[in-house]
Amino acid sequence: MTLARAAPSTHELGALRAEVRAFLAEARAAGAFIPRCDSWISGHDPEFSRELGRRGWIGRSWPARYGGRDRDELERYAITEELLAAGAPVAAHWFAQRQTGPLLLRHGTEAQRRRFLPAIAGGDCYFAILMSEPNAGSDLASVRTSAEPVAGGWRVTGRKVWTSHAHKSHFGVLLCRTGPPGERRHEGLSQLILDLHAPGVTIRPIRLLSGESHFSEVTLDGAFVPDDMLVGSIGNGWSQVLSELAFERSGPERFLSTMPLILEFIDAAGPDCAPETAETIGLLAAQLWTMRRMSMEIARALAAGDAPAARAALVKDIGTRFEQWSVEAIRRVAGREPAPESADRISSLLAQAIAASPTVTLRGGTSEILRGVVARELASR
Amino acid sequence: MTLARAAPSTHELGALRAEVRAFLAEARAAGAFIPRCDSWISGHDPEFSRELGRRGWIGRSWPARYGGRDRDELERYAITEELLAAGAPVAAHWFAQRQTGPLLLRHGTEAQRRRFLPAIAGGDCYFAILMSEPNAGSDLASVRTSAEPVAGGWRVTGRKVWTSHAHKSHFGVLLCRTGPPGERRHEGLSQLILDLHAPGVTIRPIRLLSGESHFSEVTLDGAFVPDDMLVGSIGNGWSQVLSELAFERSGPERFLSTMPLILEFIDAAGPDCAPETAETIGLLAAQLWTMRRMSMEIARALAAGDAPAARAALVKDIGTRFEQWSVEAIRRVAGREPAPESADRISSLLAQAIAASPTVTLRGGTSEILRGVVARELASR
Amino acid sequence: MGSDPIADTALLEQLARDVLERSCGAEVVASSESAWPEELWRALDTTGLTRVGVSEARGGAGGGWAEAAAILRTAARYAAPVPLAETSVLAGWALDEAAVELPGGPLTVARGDLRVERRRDGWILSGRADRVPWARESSWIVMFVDRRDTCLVAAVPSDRPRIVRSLNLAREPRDTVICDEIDLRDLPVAELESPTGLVSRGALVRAIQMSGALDRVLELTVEYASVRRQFGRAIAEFQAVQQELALLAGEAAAARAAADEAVSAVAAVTGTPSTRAAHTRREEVAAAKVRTGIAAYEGARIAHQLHGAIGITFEHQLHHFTSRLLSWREEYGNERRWATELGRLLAAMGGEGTWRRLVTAGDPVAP
Amino acid sequence: MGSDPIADTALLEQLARDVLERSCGAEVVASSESAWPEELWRALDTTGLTRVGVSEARGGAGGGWAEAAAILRTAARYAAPVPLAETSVLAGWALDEAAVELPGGPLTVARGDLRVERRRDGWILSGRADRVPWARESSWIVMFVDRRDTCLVAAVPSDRPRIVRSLNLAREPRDTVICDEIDLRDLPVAELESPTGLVSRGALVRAIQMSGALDRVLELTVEYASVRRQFGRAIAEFQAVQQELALLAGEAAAARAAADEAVSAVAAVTGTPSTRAAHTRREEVAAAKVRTGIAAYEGARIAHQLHGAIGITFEHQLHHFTSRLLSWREEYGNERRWATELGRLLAAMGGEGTWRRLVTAGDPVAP
Repeated sequence: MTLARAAPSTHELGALRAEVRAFLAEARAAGAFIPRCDSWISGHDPEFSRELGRRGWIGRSWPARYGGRDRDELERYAITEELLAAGAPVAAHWFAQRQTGPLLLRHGTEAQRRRFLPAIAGGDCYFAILMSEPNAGSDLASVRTSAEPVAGGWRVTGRKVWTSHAHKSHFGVLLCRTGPPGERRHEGLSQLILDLHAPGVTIRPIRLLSGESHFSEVTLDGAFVPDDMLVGSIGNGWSQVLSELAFERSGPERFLSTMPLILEFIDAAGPDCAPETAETIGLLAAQLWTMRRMSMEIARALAAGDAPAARAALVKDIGTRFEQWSVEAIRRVAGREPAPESADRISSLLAQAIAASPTVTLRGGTSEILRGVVARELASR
Repeated sequence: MTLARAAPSTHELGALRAEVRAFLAEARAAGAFIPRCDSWISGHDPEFSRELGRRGWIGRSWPARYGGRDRDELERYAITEELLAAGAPVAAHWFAQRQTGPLLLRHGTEAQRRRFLPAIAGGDCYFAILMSEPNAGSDLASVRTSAEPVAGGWRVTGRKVWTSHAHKSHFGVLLCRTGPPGERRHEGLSQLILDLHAPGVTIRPIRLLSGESHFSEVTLDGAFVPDDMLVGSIGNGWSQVLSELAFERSGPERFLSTMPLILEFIDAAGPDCAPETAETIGLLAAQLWTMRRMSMEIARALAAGDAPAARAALVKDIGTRFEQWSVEAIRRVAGREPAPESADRISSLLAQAIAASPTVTLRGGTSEILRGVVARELASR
Repeated sequence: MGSDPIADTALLEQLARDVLERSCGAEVVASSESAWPEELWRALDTTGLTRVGVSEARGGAGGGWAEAAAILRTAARYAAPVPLAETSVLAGWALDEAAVELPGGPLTVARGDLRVERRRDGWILSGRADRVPWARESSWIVMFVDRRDTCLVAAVPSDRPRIVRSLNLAREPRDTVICDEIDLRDLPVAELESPTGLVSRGALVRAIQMSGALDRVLELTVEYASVRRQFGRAIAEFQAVQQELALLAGEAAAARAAADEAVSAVAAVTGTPSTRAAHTRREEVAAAKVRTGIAAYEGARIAHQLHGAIGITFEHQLHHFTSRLLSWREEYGNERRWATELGRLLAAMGGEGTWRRLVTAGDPVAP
Repeated sequence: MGSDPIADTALLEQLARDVLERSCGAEVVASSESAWPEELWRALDTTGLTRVGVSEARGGAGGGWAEAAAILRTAARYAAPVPLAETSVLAGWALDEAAVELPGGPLTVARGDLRVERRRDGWILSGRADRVPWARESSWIVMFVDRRDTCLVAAVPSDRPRIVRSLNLAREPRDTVICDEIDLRDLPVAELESPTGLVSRGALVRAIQMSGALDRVLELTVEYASVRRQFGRAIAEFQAVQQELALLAGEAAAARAAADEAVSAVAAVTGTPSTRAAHTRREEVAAAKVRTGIAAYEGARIAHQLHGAIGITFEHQLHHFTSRLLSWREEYGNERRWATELGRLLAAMGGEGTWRRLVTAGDPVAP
């Protein structure tokens, strides 16, 4: 991830975006997907992911020897943005591309990279992130899931919750305890790659208020993990996770989740819209423009090998509050009731977005936790 | 304050309000005052206060033997509302009527009542509230100002800040330490009535960003307070202050401070105003209606002898946030720049209100402190 | 400070609470999308709670807005998935006004793109109404047909129109009712004075319900925060959580005050829920819908933030209340619609007039 | 991710910082209402900082928007009470465009109800302009007279019009300039292409200044919170305070990003601050003014809340920055005005067009 590559020209990027847009327009016309808010969590479609993989649009910035295309980070960012804005179903490969890929590139063994990265980039291999535990919430350091050393590997026991799509994924990156917590509670944690189909792994989807089930609870009852599935070094899990969180928190999905609604709203508004509608569009755009710049600055830092944890937390806090605000702002002037399953696009997108709204400031660290991260960084300046 | 009186009829109240309004219209026409926001803090005019006193509009609910008029609390509330909405200069007698009067009625000696209450009700005698200390902020229990017992009374030493109009008042109610703090830090506090013109009292007005100086710093350097100026009992100061805070926090001045601006704005809007302006007026009114009811419910409880501290804190938190919001809401649609000293009424009222806006959530306990009071009460239910 | 009809309704509220505690558990609410809660309805109906606010002469249980409000607020605290308000103070009121005896079973009201035409010896009803509450479960639907200055109401058995199912955010039925030349000759039809009475009443009803749901959301959240532990202590001990809890309490209290104010005002006009009451006190009703609507969103947002992920699982009951809050704020006019109307009414009065109107809120007025 | 002209301005920023650190202490700012800070002005002027963004051919110091932005932002961090932006990228730019050599001394710009009439051999200027920055202290005032599709600019010595003093919230001079048949015959007059160029440029200037002032407000507040103790510990250790500090940091960062984005966009059009640059990238300028305006209020509110009463005393410097923030957000169009304009531009592009425009923000475009 630290390779310096020539940045693509504006022209090249424009061409790539046009290519992605053309593909999306065609797929949408063919009924391959219906645009929806929050599609990076709620739109799980392996076939669609494989198609993206075939086109080289997953893990595009990774080295070619691991299935990537050796392209600049800005290209990956552009593709991601286009997919989110179109509300395309990208959840299947999302977490593997966003977190597991960079993790393995930074900390994985050569064997792990060769085994997993090409499959991820192909849109064929999906990872769940096994971090949160019941009754622990945002307190990641209180992990209790344990890994007991046994011949040739570990036996893992414990329970993980709020894992996205574990029931539809192949592997999980498991944060677990391989040693006693030290004074700062962060010691003794490690990351293991767990085969989700191994004996001793039970996955129960959690039904949400929306009726969907994209989260699962994963129970580990002595499941076996071979030695070579340790990621990074023993006891280094906490610092590995912290840099992973910077990837998790600063991406465009933290402010583009409601973009399908926003674009539909702008389309419906038209050039002669009421002053109020115009003002709302302007307020939406002004914030989007700003967050995009903030997010891209972090993407640049990440590509250079930094882990700007506080700035990433700040972007996620601002971005997710924006997402909540965007739904309210549109709802205020849209002049129609949100209605699930309605034929009116704005009514149904509004209903989706309102139902998802409470979750956006919870996933990936609650607002309170994020602000704590920011405040500590301010104090240490 | 616990006397049960027949509530005035709607008709009687209406007549009283009409009388107050007629007086205010006349005074305004005669140039006796220019309506301004926050007039209960910033409008100090002894002549005006004495005129109100002559009319029986100060301490109206107090017993007649102490200079009151024996009227229902609702009458006092109505007069207060009319004065605030008109932006009349009521600061001179404000704190004495709001806090000192009820304090003496609850805890004062008969001699104190006979001496001070008629003078307060006459609009002739003004009190400053000496609670906050430098570097203590909202932490009232950390009071360090001490009262040493001497022959016939106390010598008081210490420093008080943020006292409204101490430099223009006659007396102060001083919260000070007469004994060691106990385990809960609230013990050993007492309230004394201090003659602000006594030797050893130095008053320095504090210049504010607005250029005004309605707060002072009061330095006490062994000033003498005679025995008979103790209010209530020794060491009971904390609980006396707590019930005082309920009076301080729940009154209509916690949501009517910007009313002169709001009414001017509505007047300027007119019946054919833009939808946006109408919506703003509606949002302002909906909140005013609601807060009025909440505040009046507390006034009723106070009149019945209760001290609903948490509910009062809640009203102040909502009310002062409303005041801040009201300025922003009007500013957004008013279509003109706030300008101090402008001939345009809305521009100058906006400038006043914007300059005062940061202070409204500080005075009388910061929002954070108030929410702590509310949360503790919720937990104990 | 004046006697308040709201204070006299404690017994009625207690009755409602007893019935709901027995018949409206979390499982009844959770399964209501797939199964009509017949037992709950019957329990409410046999105690007369479904007909409070309708005169006894028409088969109602009597009582006015204060009594109806106490029941509706309580039902909202249980997220009771039945058309209680629709049957009593909406459809029941209209039939009462039209001097029609209340039919049995759940009732609802429909208004929208409906029209009548005179054909020889009677009216023929056509058109459609969207987002009709519980149309699919109602025995009769009271149709509101807007005319120039009045409103025609017609009670129609629910098997006459075509009903297309739809939902609100809380997955409560909000169906489309399609009338294809329904012959009104043998059905009760009457003309009401105000074409907009239903909207005011509906807005007041939803405001009352929101204030009830918010009380429950506050209770659930305070309880959760005192039980849930994180970083080694109850989250209610964290200052950041306390700040949010206080804000939530503020929203709940404001919603309650706003709804109470409107109910007092409307109840003061006349003892029974007449058209004129909600209409005469349109400002207070508007203020209530606006303020409770604001509280609905803020309250739901804070409650979910404090509950964390558990609050969005289907198993947890929080969402039953928050999704209703977010639906009800939209129904019978959202905050913007009512704030704009209220603002227009006040702007026409000028600054001084507005102030007079504000401070006479809740004062009794002649009907 | 592309080279950014902003990165190349560090040296210029350092120079400005050195000058301001020496000549713009808190006492200079505090006394500026009563005394023009001549020494500060001279220090800025002799280093050429007052003329960055104006071509060297006209007596300017050269440089484009990126360089001017670095200086303006830094000056805002010191609340420098002088018309730096007005002299350089507003008046200076207009004179540059009009091919007029810059006169000495502070300059300003005036636009409002101004009109010209042709009288025999030249123009006569009449009318008034409100809220002209520092008119009373300027040597020359550049008058902008709107015509149908163009804009007439005329440089007028400041002793010709009548000047009525007025202030903004920060008590910076915002005077009324009254022109009573000023004869323009011997004065520089020229015609500019765009009638609205000044407003865009002014908006961008205020956005840049707001982002600088917010950085300083954040610094002051973080420092205060770490020093100030209450209930026995530094208030920065309270969770409620930390939450607010993080929100403040977020607003400051967002303001910075918004202003940077617009500066990058405008700077990418051409190396010098031309009319067309701010005009071609009107969307980014609008977005910057909107977002910094929002941040200005939120930032000021939080900073005062955390500073408590001390922050509103005249002796404390916080208010110098917050009152400027609250003034600057109003000047050259508030958030509502710019959001509405931006929204109209985007609504005309439709959803897809808006998306394209958003993602090509900052991309270089031909002038």
